[in-house]
Amino acid sequence: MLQHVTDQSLELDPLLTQTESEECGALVVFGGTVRLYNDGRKVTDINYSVYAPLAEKMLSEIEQETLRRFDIVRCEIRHRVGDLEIGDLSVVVVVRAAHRAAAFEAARYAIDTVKHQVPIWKYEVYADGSSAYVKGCPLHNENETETGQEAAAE
Amino acid sequence: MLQHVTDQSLELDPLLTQTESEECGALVVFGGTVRLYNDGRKVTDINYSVYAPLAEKMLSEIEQETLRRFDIVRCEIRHRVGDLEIGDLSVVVVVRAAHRAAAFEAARYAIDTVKHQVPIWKYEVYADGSSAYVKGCPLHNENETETGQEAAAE
Amino acid sequence: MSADGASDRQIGVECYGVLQQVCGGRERRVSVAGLPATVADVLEGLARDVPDARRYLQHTACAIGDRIVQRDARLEAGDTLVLLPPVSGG
Amino acid sequence: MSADGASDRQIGVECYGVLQQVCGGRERRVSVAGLPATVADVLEGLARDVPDARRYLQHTACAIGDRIVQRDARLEAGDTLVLLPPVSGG
Repeated sequence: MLQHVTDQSLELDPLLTQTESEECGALVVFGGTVRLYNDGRKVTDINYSVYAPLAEKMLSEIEQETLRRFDIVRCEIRHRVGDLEIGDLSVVVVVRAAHRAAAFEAARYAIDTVKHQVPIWKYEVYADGSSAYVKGCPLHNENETETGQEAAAE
Repeated sequence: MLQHVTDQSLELDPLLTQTESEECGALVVFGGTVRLYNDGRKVTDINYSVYAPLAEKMLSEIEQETLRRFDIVRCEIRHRVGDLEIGDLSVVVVVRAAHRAAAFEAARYAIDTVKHQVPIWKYEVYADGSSAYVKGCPLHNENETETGQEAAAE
Repeated sequence: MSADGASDRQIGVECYGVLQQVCGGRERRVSVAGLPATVADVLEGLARDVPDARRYLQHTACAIGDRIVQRDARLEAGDTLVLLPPVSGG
Repeated sequence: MSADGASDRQIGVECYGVLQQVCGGRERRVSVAGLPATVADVLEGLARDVPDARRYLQHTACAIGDRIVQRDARLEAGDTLVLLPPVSGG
């Protein structure tokens, strides 16, 4: 059962309801949305593909790690895949905490980690007819020393 | 006409729709919610009062200042006043930007500034029958040197 | 405004937050020695009328309409001074 | 699995992202000299079959099921090696 990755529209309201907590004074939501322009090029179509078995596991682990690192009460992450349109939400992070500092830091950590560790790939088709997988972050391979480099096919 | 301060429930969806932008890849929402416990005391009733003429002006200025300071596209702030219940949203900040770093920083700046500069007062009634205006931040008085001290009536 | 001299030497005051509680209501009138009066004069008059309010006044900002004003700002008959103790919105 | 020796010395490979594009499809089979084979053996076999893929392999992580594996991990007949080039979710 896929819990964190979906090919349906991401809806905020169910996540807000699901995470309600009377201990919490702070809610921080991050949403990633599809932009019309990327690096100055007009985007006409966008697709996210996923290696689901590992993506599900990583998203669940990132939620747990975020809860462990910060003084927060809830952390939920959802990522959409498949064909998206301009303005659509591609990813949502919802954090609730007693206080706002931890909520902001945790949401920032969670989305940064999603972008670095979850096997999902963004493919864009441009108005000039070209297309490309967007430059990405190599998944960390614990035994290797090189990290942080990027590669892309044009 | 009150635009930023309302005695009605704060709803996120209209603000999200209203701020949609195809330039933006990042959405950050901060919501302040009423907690059941404050400083270890159980809260039964909560009321926010406002000096509306200045609060409206300050909230509008904070939006403008946030747009000026950060590389963001939209900033909307709403504050609820009157009687609230546990879990209710008291304040909402919605920021949209091309990229997430600026969106997070801007939302954090906006809510911090709201808490320091907007003439709104939170009054809590506790389960033990006591009540108090919550400790607050003195509004800056440009000609005075003392700032940052807090005062409260028990 | 009444025509007698006493009310001509009064300034309307609006109290918010803890000052509303301490003063027992949001609106009151404070007598001053003459008009125009400074903000400081009005605050001193309020502290005379409501001694418990004095300790809050140092950290209270004052406004006329939607403008924050300093202690030396002047009030005329008909002006209302708004008292804004430390704020706790959000 | 067929009974002939050639397919017994093949490992299934699943390619994602740019590697799916470069390899012309998500799934393929790569021949290795013998089984068990290491991840490095399979990557070398893929680079031989699809020379354009070679430059992406250094920054490609490998997984078996939901586990990231190192270059010296071993694959048996029936295992599928999943190739995960730099990711761009979010």
